[in-house]
This record gives sequence, structure tokens and C-alpha cells, in this order.
Amino acid sequence: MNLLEIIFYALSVFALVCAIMVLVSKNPIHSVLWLILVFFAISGHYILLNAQFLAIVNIIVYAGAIMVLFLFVIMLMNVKKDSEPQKQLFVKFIGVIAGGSFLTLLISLVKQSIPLVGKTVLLKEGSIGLINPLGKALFTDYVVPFEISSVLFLSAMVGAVLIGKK
Amino acid sequence: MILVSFLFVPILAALLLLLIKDKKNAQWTAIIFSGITLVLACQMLCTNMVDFDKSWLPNLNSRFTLHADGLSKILILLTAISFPAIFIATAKNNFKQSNIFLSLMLFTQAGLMGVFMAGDALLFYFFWELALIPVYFLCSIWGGEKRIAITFKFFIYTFLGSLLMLVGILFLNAHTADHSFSMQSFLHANLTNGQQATGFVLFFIAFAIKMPLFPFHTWQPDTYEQSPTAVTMVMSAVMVKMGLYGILRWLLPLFPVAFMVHTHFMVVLSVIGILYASFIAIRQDDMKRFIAYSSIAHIGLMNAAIFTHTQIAIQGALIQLFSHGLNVLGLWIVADIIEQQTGTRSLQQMGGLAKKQPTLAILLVGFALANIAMPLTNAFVGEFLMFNGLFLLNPWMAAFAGVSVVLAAIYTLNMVQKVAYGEVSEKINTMQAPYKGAQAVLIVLLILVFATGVYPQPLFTLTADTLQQLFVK
Amino acid sequence: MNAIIVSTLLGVIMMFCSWGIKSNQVQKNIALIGLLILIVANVAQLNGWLVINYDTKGMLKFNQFGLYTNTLLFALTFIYVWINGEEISKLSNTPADFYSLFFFILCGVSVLTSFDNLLMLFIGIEILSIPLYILTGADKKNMFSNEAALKYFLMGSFSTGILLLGITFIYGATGTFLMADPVVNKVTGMAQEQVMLSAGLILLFAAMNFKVSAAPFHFWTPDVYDGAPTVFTSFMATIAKAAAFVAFINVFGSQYKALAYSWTILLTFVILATLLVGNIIAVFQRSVKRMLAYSSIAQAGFMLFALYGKTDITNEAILLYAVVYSIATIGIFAVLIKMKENSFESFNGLSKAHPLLAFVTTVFLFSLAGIPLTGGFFAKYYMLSALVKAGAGLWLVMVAVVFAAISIYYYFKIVQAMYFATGESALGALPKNYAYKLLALAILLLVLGVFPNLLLNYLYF
Amino acid sequence: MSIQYYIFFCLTLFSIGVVGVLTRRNAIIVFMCIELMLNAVNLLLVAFSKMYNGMSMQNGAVSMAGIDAQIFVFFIMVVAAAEVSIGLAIIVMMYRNTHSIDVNFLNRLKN
Amino acid sequence: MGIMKILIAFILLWPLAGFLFNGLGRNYWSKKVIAYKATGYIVASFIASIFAFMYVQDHGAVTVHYFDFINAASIKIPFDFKVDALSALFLLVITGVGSLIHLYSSAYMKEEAAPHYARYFSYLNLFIFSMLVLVLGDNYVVMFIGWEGVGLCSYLLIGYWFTNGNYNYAAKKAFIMNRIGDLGFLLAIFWIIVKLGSVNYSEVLTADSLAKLSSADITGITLLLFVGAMGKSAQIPLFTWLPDAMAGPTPVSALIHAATMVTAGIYMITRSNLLFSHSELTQHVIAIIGISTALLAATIAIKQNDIKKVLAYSTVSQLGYMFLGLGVGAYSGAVFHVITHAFFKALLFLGAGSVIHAMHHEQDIRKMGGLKSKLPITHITFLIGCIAIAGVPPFSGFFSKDEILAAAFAKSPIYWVLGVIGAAMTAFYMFRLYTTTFLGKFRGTADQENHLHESPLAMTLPLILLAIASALAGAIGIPEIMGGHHWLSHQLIPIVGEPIELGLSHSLEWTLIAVSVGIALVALLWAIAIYKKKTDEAPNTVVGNFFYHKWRIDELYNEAIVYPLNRFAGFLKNTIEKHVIDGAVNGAGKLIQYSARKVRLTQNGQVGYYILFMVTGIIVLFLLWFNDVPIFIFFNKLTQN
Repeated sequence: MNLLEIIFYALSVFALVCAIMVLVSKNPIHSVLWLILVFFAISGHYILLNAQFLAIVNIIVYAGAIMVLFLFVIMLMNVKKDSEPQKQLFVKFIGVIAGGSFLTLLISLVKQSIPLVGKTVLLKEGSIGLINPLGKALFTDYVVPFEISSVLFLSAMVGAVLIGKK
Repeated sequence: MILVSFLFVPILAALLLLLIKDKKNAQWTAIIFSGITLVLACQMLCTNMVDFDKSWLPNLNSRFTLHADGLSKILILLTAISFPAIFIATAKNNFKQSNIFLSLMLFTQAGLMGVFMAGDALLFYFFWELALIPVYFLCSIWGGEKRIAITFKFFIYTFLGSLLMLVGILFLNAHTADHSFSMQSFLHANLTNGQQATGFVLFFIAFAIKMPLFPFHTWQPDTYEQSPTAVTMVMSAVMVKMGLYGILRWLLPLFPVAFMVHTHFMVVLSVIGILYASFIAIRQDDMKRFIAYSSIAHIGLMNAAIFTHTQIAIQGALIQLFSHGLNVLGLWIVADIIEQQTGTRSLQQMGGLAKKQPTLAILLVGFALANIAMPLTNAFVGEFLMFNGLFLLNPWMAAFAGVSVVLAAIYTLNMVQKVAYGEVSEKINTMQAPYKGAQAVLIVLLILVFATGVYPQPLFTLTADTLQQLFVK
Repeated sequence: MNAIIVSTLLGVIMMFCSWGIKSNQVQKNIALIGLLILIVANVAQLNGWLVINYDTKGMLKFNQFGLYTNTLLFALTFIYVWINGEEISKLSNTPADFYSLFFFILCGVSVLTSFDNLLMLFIGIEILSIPLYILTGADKKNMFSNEAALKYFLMGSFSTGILLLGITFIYGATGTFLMADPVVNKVTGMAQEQVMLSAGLILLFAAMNFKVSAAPFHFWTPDVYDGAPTVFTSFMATIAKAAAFVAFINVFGSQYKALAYSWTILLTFVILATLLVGNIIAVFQRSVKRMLAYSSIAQAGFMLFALYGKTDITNEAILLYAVVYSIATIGIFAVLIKMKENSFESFNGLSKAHPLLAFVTTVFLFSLAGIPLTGGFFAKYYMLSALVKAGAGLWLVMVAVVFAAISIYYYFKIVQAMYFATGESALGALPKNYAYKLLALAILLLVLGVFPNLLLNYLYF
Repeated sequence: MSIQYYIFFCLTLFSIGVVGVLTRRNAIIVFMCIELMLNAVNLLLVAFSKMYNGMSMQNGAVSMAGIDAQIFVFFIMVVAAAEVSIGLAIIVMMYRNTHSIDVNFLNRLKN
Repeated sequence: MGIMKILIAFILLWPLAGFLFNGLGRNYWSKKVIAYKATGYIVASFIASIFAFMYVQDHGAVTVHYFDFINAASIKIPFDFKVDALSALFLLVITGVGSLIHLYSSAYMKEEAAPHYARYFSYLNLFIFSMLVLVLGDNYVVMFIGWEGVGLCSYLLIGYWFTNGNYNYAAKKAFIMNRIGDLGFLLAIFWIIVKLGSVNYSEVLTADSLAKLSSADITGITLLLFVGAMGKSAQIPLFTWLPDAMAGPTPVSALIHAATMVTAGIYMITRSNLLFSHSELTQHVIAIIGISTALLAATIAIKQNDIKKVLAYSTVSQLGYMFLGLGVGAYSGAVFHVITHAFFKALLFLGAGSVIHAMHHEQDIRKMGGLKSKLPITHITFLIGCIAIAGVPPFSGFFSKDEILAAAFAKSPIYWVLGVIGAAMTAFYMFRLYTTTFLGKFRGTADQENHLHESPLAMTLPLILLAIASALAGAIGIPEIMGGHHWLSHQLIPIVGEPIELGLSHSLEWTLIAVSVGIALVALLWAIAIYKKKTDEAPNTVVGNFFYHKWRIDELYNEAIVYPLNRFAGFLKNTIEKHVIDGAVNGAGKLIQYSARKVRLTQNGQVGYYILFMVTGIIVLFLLWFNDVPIFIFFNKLTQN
């Protein structure tokens, strides 16, 4: 087991634990904070995969902008930790069972998949995750979706205005 | 071209009627236009060139094909006779918005005509539904107390049947060489026995519900009871013939193997149905329901006859299609006159019609005789041939079905006794002389009943070509 | 391409209209003119004229079918706005915002009819969905509208997650997002080699089923259709849904073969569940709006037949169905909007209060029920025919027609209320010419009911 | 590093998100769990991208294979951002009307 | 040929014209015109019949063709009529007796209002027409047309007084029982068509066709034909309608239910004798049923007190005799009895009518008595009728009855013994009737006594003519041992062949005659002796009661057939139809409603559940996709076809 693998496992375990903490925290603010930690862990993974651009975007956009937005909203609403009535145990149990079986199913499928056997992920190497090639690709091959996604923002903007104003 | 006019004239009249608000004018319009149809129908009997073909849906390979052979002609004639007769006979009935009523009736006529002429399966299905939908509105708007629920049941029931037929049409279409809907390519579709059975069942259910054949018949008495009588007349005189027509025109030629396989089963089913309906008719107190069950029994016999697949029986069924229409129409008109004047349909409350209104009673007895197939009435000719065919298939079957001859006498005479004989009842005592138009129609019908009963040969000549087609193969 | 560009531009123009132009009527007219321009632009592309001739690098691919679908959907939007303009204005001081959202949605529609890359599918679906979330919640003071918006949003996002997981799996199996480069060819051989791809396709299938509200992913539909302002329900149930269907067909029309045999089983399951849920629950409903929501699920079940197998009439079938269903639905919702309440009773005696409106409503309902002489018949007919030609078992067709017969039950409840029931109809004030506009729609349906070719011939010119 | 481990990890993360959606009643937390799911997908995409990149690198020259997945991730983030803005707007709007963000509070529309 | 075509058309169309004129003009013409017309038409028909009879005497049988009734699908049924010795005889009897009865009716029905009077005569004319079609038809279908036609007329005439519910019931009963028989006839016709392809007598009743039929066929056809005859001619078990048919006006009973219609069965079997002779089984069945009916009816007749009922049971009994004759092969004897019976039974009925007329519609013989002096002509003619039916030589009944009895003895002495017992009972009850009615003291009310009067000429004239015929008609069939040469059986040779040689010695025959006549005379005198002094009160012995209540056969039929069928029909209507068949249809609707209520619960309004269902849905999709899930195999099978 080399260092990279140790880092992979460490980050993974950390991410999973944090993710579970998101679920179990009673206080929404704590959930947000745990989620930010998950994002950091995932960014760590990106760095491990040498996807530097995504790692930074993830931190800036997700952990920075989006999660802050969440925090603001939660604080705006002043939602206390007991304001959320707990679901019944039974419902939780069913939820866990459903999620669990979903997971089991997909994992068993992946295990069956012969083409994946022996395929490895290139760690730390490769240049595709760097800003330069990504930028090039984005503004040559992917310029159409890039432009079209602007429509998405426009509509989100109009929508936010529509809904937000009194 | 004359065939197109059978669609065109009623539809034109129907549209015209939407604009005519005045009741009298509306009635005259309906009578005149349906009279024109009748004249055209008579003219058609004398002409031979009666095909029409035009492109319709090229994507689907469906063409607007109309075709009339003896079978079609005899039913077109029946339709053409029925409508003016109904319009005249029910002219005195009170309907709100009578122009809409008549308009819908004429749409129904167009649909019926179309069904009897269509040479293309998709077109056939179209007309099949066109004949149904106006009836739905007619019954639901102008019907009796429980009309909405009853008519709805009738509509869904028959609609389900016709949808299954649509599946059958699709199925056949997929198996034709040129993926078309024309009768000819359907006839040349090479079907395995299993496929024939599938198609057979799909088509048959639609026809059986329409006829209606036991045990698919429960919509019928209720609907007849609740519908305005003019509509009931259309339904029982003409519409039920759609099912039998379908069997003769589509089922028999398209699925000969499946047809032969099912012969005995269908005959037994029909015979059970005949006896069943006859027994129930004995116990009916409601005049309309009575005629309904009696009609189920008669239709069952025709179905049995067709399924014997003997020339004699099918010939009998062919002319019985016409005869039964006239007879039942006559019975309905009499029933309607009584109901309109007395406000009751319960046989218990009637009696003494022969004393109060002898002419009407005589007419009633006349049609009752036709109903029990007295010799020299038209029904005898048909039933004689049909029973003969049944006997040819299986003597026991004829014997069992023959019991219905006795049962028919029982229930019909029961009815006649309760309505016409005995002391004059309170309700009957209020009766006036029937409206002259209705009476005239009844007399004409009765003359037709006896004329074709004594000399049925023209009807045989008319349907000879169909019979030949069915048995030449 | 023209449509995407023009619709975006028009969306932006409409955005600014809300500042400059205060009159609702003028805003509506601008939107209508914009739609005409959009249609013209799109038809121009159909005839080979492009605003910008740009190589999309395999992102979009424009074909006859997609462009013709665009035209029809734009035309439907035109009809929709033409009829419902006043009603839209009632929901906000600045209806132009809604119009701009419509144009953005139409941009998404154009993407969905012509995408050739799973990325574009994703973006297209999002462009379609996000404005819909907003439209659902447009009636801000209304709790039902809020609830519907939140539900729609949460479930929509969840389905986006599923969609993305599916796309990821497909990528994992094939290494490409391209549709033009059939992913199927990359993975061949044993079923086990296709596990990854199949799993991805199943997830994608589930997500697309969500978008077209097929069971068991239909749960959002009744609540959202019910809660959303009725005008927007009308839009969601017609144009948005039709676009989602076209996207669905674009994905699975060519790709499903990776699932091979089991594809039919999955589809059969979904179709049966959809028909069952839609038709059966609709029978129970007391509210017309909610009934129409379930009926929309049921209709989706019918439209899914187009996926059964790609034959030459599949395209015709889906187009005819989408158009006819949309016209009828726009019509019936347009009538419903003018009712003071949504119950069946509010239709009581409409035939006396307003015979013309009752007649057109009848035509719409007949069309939805698939009764001959209305376009709905041929729509259903084509679907069943596509099913038979794709070699499906006849039993499935029979089940479908049985459900079609059940659907009569709930559609005709309105007909019965209008014509046979006594009582005062809860009809509100009607704008001038409103009934005649609807009559035009009804006549359109009747014409399509006899000559569906008028619509379909253009697929092949 | 075997791709399977990445898949397992990401699926687990995804499923935790799913479980969160299923078990929590706070609309914001549900929404956060959906974000968690998207992040899991993102990581998986990047992993696949690096897998294909690695596969083509083995054949020799510097390859851009797999870059499309990273672009895709970028778009997912973009869309997620747009979605968050709308989602939070809706939640806020709803909170203004009901003073609750409990998803189960919202069950007037049913049957 | 040509002249016969016109003549036969005349015979047929006169009554039909009478029917139409009287029926349509019932509101316009006076009673006189109606009566003249109706009677005149039948007389015209009678005259034409005489010409036809003479023509046949000279030229033999004639067949005329008018047009094809049915000519389709390989069967051809023409409207052909045939006059031969048999039908010519029947023609004369029908039109002859018919004319007299029309004449009689014109007076008897005088009290009726003009429209009803016209109705009565139009029915009567229609009956004559139908009966003529029956006997003239040259094939079984035309016979069947007449066959059903007479049934219809019988129905209409029995129910002539339609306001009376019981009369209607009797009419309906008559029609339905006839219909049961007709069904047998119809099936026989089908059998003939199926086997021989034709229904014309000239093609069916030939040696060639016999060769084509197996013995089972012949037995089947003849038995079914006999079922038809049973219904029409009131044999066990279908005889109960005939006594009830007395509800009609008395002349109707005379014409239809005594002289003509009820003998149609005998005519039909005689016509088809070629077939019947070839089935031993059928012949035995006919003979046994015939003699049983004769005895059964006779026992009942002994205890009846209604004048018409007695005559009705007597008719049934005499018909039984005729069938006995047919069963033992004495076709000409049967026909002979038909003719003589037509005369004397018509006479008796008309006489009874005259009595009833005088008694103001009193029919109970216990309230009569001593009418001898008040109604002299009626009395004499009635007495002649009684003697004739009792078989006292040289009246007509003696000859015809004797011929049957002789043939019966030749077949089996048991038949003869039973026949003689029947003859004795006949003599007994007829003279019981005669004595109670005409002899002794008048037992009615004073009012009735004051109004007693002899009937008008229009009524007595037919009585006198019929009495003469009853007395002398035996002349047409005097057997050879009495020095006659039996004109009738010679007439019938073309139809029934040479008379069968009975193989009885002359002395034996004379002995038989002597015994039977002797027993009849004893019974006759005994009856006079008993009933001269007293009348029959309500019977007090078990057997008497049993006979008085007509063997309780009506009750038996009601209990065993009518009620169960009625209950069965009710069961079908109220249970099967309502709950099973309609229940299934409505149940389908209810099932949908029910499942709607249940399925909608999945839509519970909570996002968490919705997403849970979605996840489950995805899992299900995956499971379906796994090949080894059972549901997969299920769907697999479903989709394969």
C-alpha cells in the first residue's frame, strides 16, 4: 500500500464519516458545516486525481458560495435545532433499507462488470485536469453547451427575481 | 355515387337541422330528407354499379371505399325505411330542442349507412363509432330517469367491444401483404390457425356486445327501457343488425377456419341465450324490457343460424335481418303510442286496448304474430330457413332452439293478453285514437310484413349474391 | 440552431419588456409576434437557411423530425399564449417575465429535440425544468402553489441526481457522451460486459420516466399539476411534456438495444404501471384539475408505446399524439380556467349556459378519450399500430384498449355534467372571442380526426 | 488505484445522499443531501475521466481522452449553482408563507 | 288444368275475401250485410268445392302451381295446391259444414254489436281459408301454413269475448299446446327436407323416397308428425286445451273444435300414410295413445255437467277413436269417422247452442230438463245426433265406428275390447246428457222458463240438414258384408291404397258387431233409466270425484310444468340476470372504483414517500432486468406471443 492509496482511503473514510454526520446532525448549521468538510474531502480527491481546476472550483463554488448561501438561508430563517420534528423511526428504517439496497444492488452490478476488472485510475499524473487544456476544450469543442448554459442562468435569474420579489 | 349520397344526405340534413329551431319545420326537414334517402335506397335496388373508392389516408393505406352487395343493400333498405317511419311515428312526442334530437338521429343514420357500406376496415370502424356516439347523447339527454348511468354503461360496454375490434383490425392490418385495410387484402392475409382464433375473438366480442348475444346482453334491456322510444326503435330495428352484419361481412369471410372451429360452441351459446331470454321475457312486466328480451331471443337465433354455416340458415338470417327490423319497429311504435298516451309501460296496468282502441289492438296483434313467426308473416320465412339450417347442423340443437317457438308464443301472447284483452283498465281508458301518421306507418309496416311473408322471393333474389360469395370459396 | 438562438434572444427581449412596456396586452402581443418569428426562423432552418452556420462539434444534430417537432411545439405555444394571455397577466404585474421564461423553455425544447450528446441532454432538461419550477411557484401567495413548487423542485433535483448517475455509468462503460457515436457499438458481446452500460441506461430510463411522469416515477405529477396555477399546468402538461417525450425517444430510440431483450420488459412494466395508476386513480377524482393530472399520466402511458420499438411510424405516432393531446389539453384547461372552481359540479348545465363552450369541451374530451372523428382517435390508433408493428404482444394492446375504455369513464363525467346534469354552471366571465378561439381548436381537432395526414405529410417533404 | 474502489466509494456517498433525502424532513437538509449526491457523481466522473485518460496514455502519446468528463463535471457544478439559487428562493418563499421548512408539513396536495 | 287453377283460387279466395271485407269494413256495414257476405262467400266456396270434387271424380287428382313461396339456397317450396279424393272430401265437409255453421251463427250471434259481429265472421272466414289451405296444400309447408293458421283462428275465436280473462287464458292455452305440437310437425318437416330435399307430397310420399330413408328416419319423422297431430287433434298429453276451448261461441266449438280443425291431425296422418305404414312402432304408439285418449276422455265426460264440456270430452274421445283407426291401419275408416263425426258432432254442438240460446247462456245441464216439448226441432235433431254417436245402426256413427273396431280386432283383440268399452261409455254419457237435458222436468228459474223458445229458422235449418246427414252419411261406407260396396274406401284407394284384408270370417264380424251394438244399447238404456229421475249432484265416490275433476290433469300440468317453469323464469330474471350476469358487468365497474380508492393512497402527499417509491421503482427496474427474477420469466412469457 503506497502513500497515494493511504491518502485515498483516508480521504474516503473522512468523507463518508462527514457525510453521515450531515445526516445525523440535529442542528442544520452543523449539517452545513459537515457538508463543507465533505466537499473539502472531495476536493482532496480531485487533487489526488490531478484535477486541479475542479478541486479549486469545488472549493470556491461549492464550499464557498453555495454552502454560504445555505448558511445564510438557515440563519435567515433562524431554524433552531429542535424546530425540525423528527421522522418516525420506522420511516427512517425504511429509508435506510431502501438506500442500502440501492447501494447493494449497484455494487453487485459493478462487481459483475467484467470490463472494469483491472482498470485503474491514473493518480497524480495526466494533464487533463489542469486549467490550460480544460479551458481550451471548453472554448473550442464545448462552446455550444457553454453558451447555452447561459440560458440556464438567465432563466434562473429571472426566476429568482420573480419568486424573490414581494 | 349513390352510396355516398346515403352518407351525404343525412349529414346534410343533420347540419341543416342545427339551424332550424322551429319544431314543425325541423320535423318536416327530417322527414323529407330521410324520405329522399328512402327513395334513393329504392333506386339503388334497381342499379348494379354501386361501388365508390377514393383515397383517404395514404400514410395508413386506408381508402374511402364503399361497397354494396345484397347484404348491404337489404340493410340499407331497412335503415332507409326505418328512419322516415320513426320520424313520422314519433312526430307527436314531446322533445325539448327537437331539432337537435332529429339532427343526432340523422347522424346516427349516416353512421349506420356507413357501417353497412364500408369496404375498408378502418372506415368501417369509423362509422361503427359514428353510429354509437349520437345515440349516447340521444339516450342521455332525452331518456328516462336513470338514463345517465344506464346509457353510460351501455356506451362504455359497447365502446370497449369496438376497441377490441380495433385491435383486431390492427392485428389483421399487420398481417396483410400491403398493410392496407381493404376487404380484399384482409381476405388474402395468410393467417395461421392460432392467428385466426385471435382475430376471431377480437372481432367477435365487439359484434356479440352489439347484437347483443347472451351473456353480453345486460346493457340492452336497461338501455331500451331508458332511451326515448325513437332511439330505442333505431337501436333495436337497425343497430343490433350491425353485429350480425359484422359477422357476415367480416368475421365469416376473414376467419373461416376459426369460424368453423367455433361453430358448435357458438350455436350452443346462442341457443342457451335464446332460451334464457325467452324465459326472462315471460316474466317481464315492463313493455320495453319485454320487447328487449324478445329481441335478444330473436337475435340469438339469427346468430345461431349464421354460425351453422349452412346455406339455408344463412339465407334465412339474411332476410330475417330485414324482417326482424320491420317487426320490432312495429312493436315499438305500438308500445310508444301506448306509453305516450297512458304514461305507463307496466303490463299490469294495461288491459282492454281491444275494446278501447280496436285498430291499435289489431295492429299490435299483427306485429305480435310476426313476432312469433306465424306463417305468412315475414318472420316465418326467415325462421323456417334458420331452424332448418340448425337441424341440418344438429337435430337436437334445432329441437332445443325450437322450444323458443313455444316460449315465444307464451310470452308474446301473455303480452297481447295483458295489453289488449281483459277489462279496460284505468290507464288504457284515457287513451285517444292514435295519431294518424303513426297509424299510417304501422299499417304500411304491417302490409310489408305480410307482403314479404307471402312472397319473400324478391328478398331472396336481392341477397343471392352475398350467399354465393359466402359459399363459393 | 436558429430556434435556440432566436428563442434566447427573444427571452432576453421579453425580460426587458417588463421594464419598458407596462401594458399586458402589448406584452402578450410582443410575445405572440416573437413566437411567430421563432416559428419562421425554425421553418427557415427546415428549408436550409441558418442564422449562424456553426459546427456544434457533435453536440447538436438537426434533423427533419426534430425541427418539425420544434415547429409544432412553437405553434402550440403560440396557441397557448394566444388563448391564455389574459390569464397569465393575472398572475403577476410583469407577465413579460413569464413570457421570457417561456422563451427560455422553448430554447430548452429546441435543445431537447436536437441534442446529440448526453451533456446537451442534461443541459436541455435543466433549461426545461428550472423555469418550470418557477412557473409552478408563480402564485406566490398561494400555499398550494408553494407546496407544488417545493415538491417539484426537490423531486426534480433528485431525479437530476439519478440522471447524472446514469450518464456517469454510461460514460464509465463507453468513455463517451456522444450519441452520434453509438455507445452500443463500443460494448459488445456478453450480457455481463454490458452490465455497466445497462445499469446506466436503466438509471437514465428512470430519470426520463420521471420527466414524462410515467409510473412509478409519476408521484410529482398530480400534486404539481394540481398546485400550480392552472395556466401553467396547461403548459407543463403539453409543451414541456411533449418535449420531454421527444428527448426520451431521441435517447432510447437508438440506444435501447444495449438492453436488448430486457428493454421490452422494463418498458412493459412501466407502461402497465402508468396506465394502471393514471387511469385508475383518475376514476376516483373529484377535482377536474387533478383528474386531468392523472389523465396526463395515463396519456403518458400511451405515448410510451412509441418507445417500444422504432418503426417507420413511430415518429408519426409520437408527433401526432403530442400535438393532438396538447391541443385538447390546452383547450380543456382553457375552459377549466374560466370555471370558478375545479369540481366536476362546476360544469353542471354548461350546455345551457354556454352551448358553444360545452360543445368544444366535448370535442376536447372526446379527443382525449380517443373517440373517432377527433384527432385523439388517430393519435391512439398510431400508437397502437406502432406497438403492433414493433412486434409487441397483442395482450399489451388489449390491456391498453381496456384502459382506454376506462378512461372514457372519467372524461365523460364532464360530458355528463355539462349535458345531462341540472344546475347552474360555475362559469366565470369570458373574454371576447374566447369561445371562438377554442372553437378553432376544436375544429382543428376534428379536421385532424378525419385527415391526420395534414399534419404528418410534412414529416417527409 | 483500481477504478472499482472509486466506484464503491462514490456509490456509497451517493447512497448516503439518497438515505438523507429519504430520512430527513428539513427541506434544506434534503436539498443538501441532493447536493451530496451530485458531488458523488462528480467525483465518479472525474475518476472515469482519469481511467480513460490512463488507458489512452498507456498507448503512448499524451492524450486528452477523458477531458469531456471533467468538462461535464464543470457543467454540473454550474447547473447546481443555478439550481441552488432557485431552490433556496423557493424554500424561502415557502418559509415566508408557512413559517416552516418541514417537507411533511406540505401534504395538502394528495390523493 | 287452367280451369282448376281458377277454381282452386276461387275456393281459397272467397273466404279470404270474406275475412278482409268483414275485418276492414267492420265499422261500416250492417249486421245483415255482414252475415250475408260471410255466409255467401262460404257457400260460394262450397259450390266451387262441389265442382272441384266432380272434376276430381272425372279426371283424378290435380295439382296447380301459383308461385314459389321459398326458392333459395337449394330448397324450393312452391305454393302448390292439390285436389285429390282425400282433399276433395275434406273440402266438401269443411265448406259444407262451414256454410251451415255460418248460417247458424248469423242468428246465434245476433246479440253482438255490429263491429264485433263482423269480427266474429271475419275470424270464421279466415278459419275456413286456413283450413282450406291446410287440406289443399301440396306440400308439408303449405299444410303447415294452414296448420298454424287454424291454430291462430282457434285462438282468436276462443278468446272472442276478450274482456273475459278466463276465456283469454283458455285461448292462450289452446294456442300454446298447439304450438308444442307444431314444433314437432316443424321438426318433422326439417327432417324430411334434410333427408329428401323436398317437401312436396309427390316427391316425399313415393317408394323412391322410402328407399332413401332408414327405418329410424321413418320412425322419427312419423313420431314427430304424430306429435303435431297430438297437439292439433287433442290427444294425450296435449288434450287439455280442447275442453277449455269451449269458452268460445258455440258455433265455433261446432266448426273448429268438433268438425274440422281437430281432425287436421287425422288428415295429415292419412295423407302421409305411406310413411306411417312403414313404422310399426309409430303405429302402435298412435293406436295406444288413441285408445287411451278415447277412454280417458270418456270417463271424464261421464261426470261433467256442463253441456259443452260433455260434448268437448266426447270430441276428444271420438278423436281418440280415429287415431285408434289410424294406428291399426284403417285409414279410410278413420276418414269415414271424421266425416260422420263432423256431421253428428256439429249437430250436437249446434243443438247445444240452440239449448243455450234458449236458456239464456245457461250451460249447466242440471238446471235444464224437460226441454223436449219447448224445443221440438232441437230435441229431435239432438236425439238423432246422440243415436248416431252412440253407434246405433243404421245411423252413420255405427258404420264408421264399426269399421274402426273391426280393424282394431284384426290388429289385436285388446284394442277391440277397449274400443267397445269406450263405445259403451260414449252411449252412456251421451244419453245421460240427452236425458238430463231434454227429459224430465224443467229445473231452471221461472224467468228462464218463460223465455224458452225454439230457435229461429237460421238456426234450426242447419240442425235439420245436419241431422239428415248424420242419419244417412253411413251410406257412403256401408261395408261389403252388409251388402254395400264401401264407396268411401274405393274413393280413397289412390291415397291409402287398397283396403287391408282383415282376414276375419263373416260370422266373426257379425258377432263383433252384435256385441258392440248390444253393449252400447245396454249402456244407452241404462243411462236413460238412471237420469230420467235424478241428476248428477256433486260426486261423492273417490273415483267419481276423480273423473269429475278431469283426472286432475290440469292441476298436474300446473304443478309439474307451468309453476316450475314460471319459477325457473323468475329465478333467471331475478337471480341470474340481475346478480350473476349484470352483477359481473357492474362488478367490473365496482372493482375499478374500489381499486381507485386503494391505489390513490400511494399518493399521500409526502415528498419523502414519493422519493421512497421512486427509489423502490428503480430497484424494481433493476430486479426486472436481472434474468433470474421470477417476474421476469412471467413477463417474458407474456411478451413472447
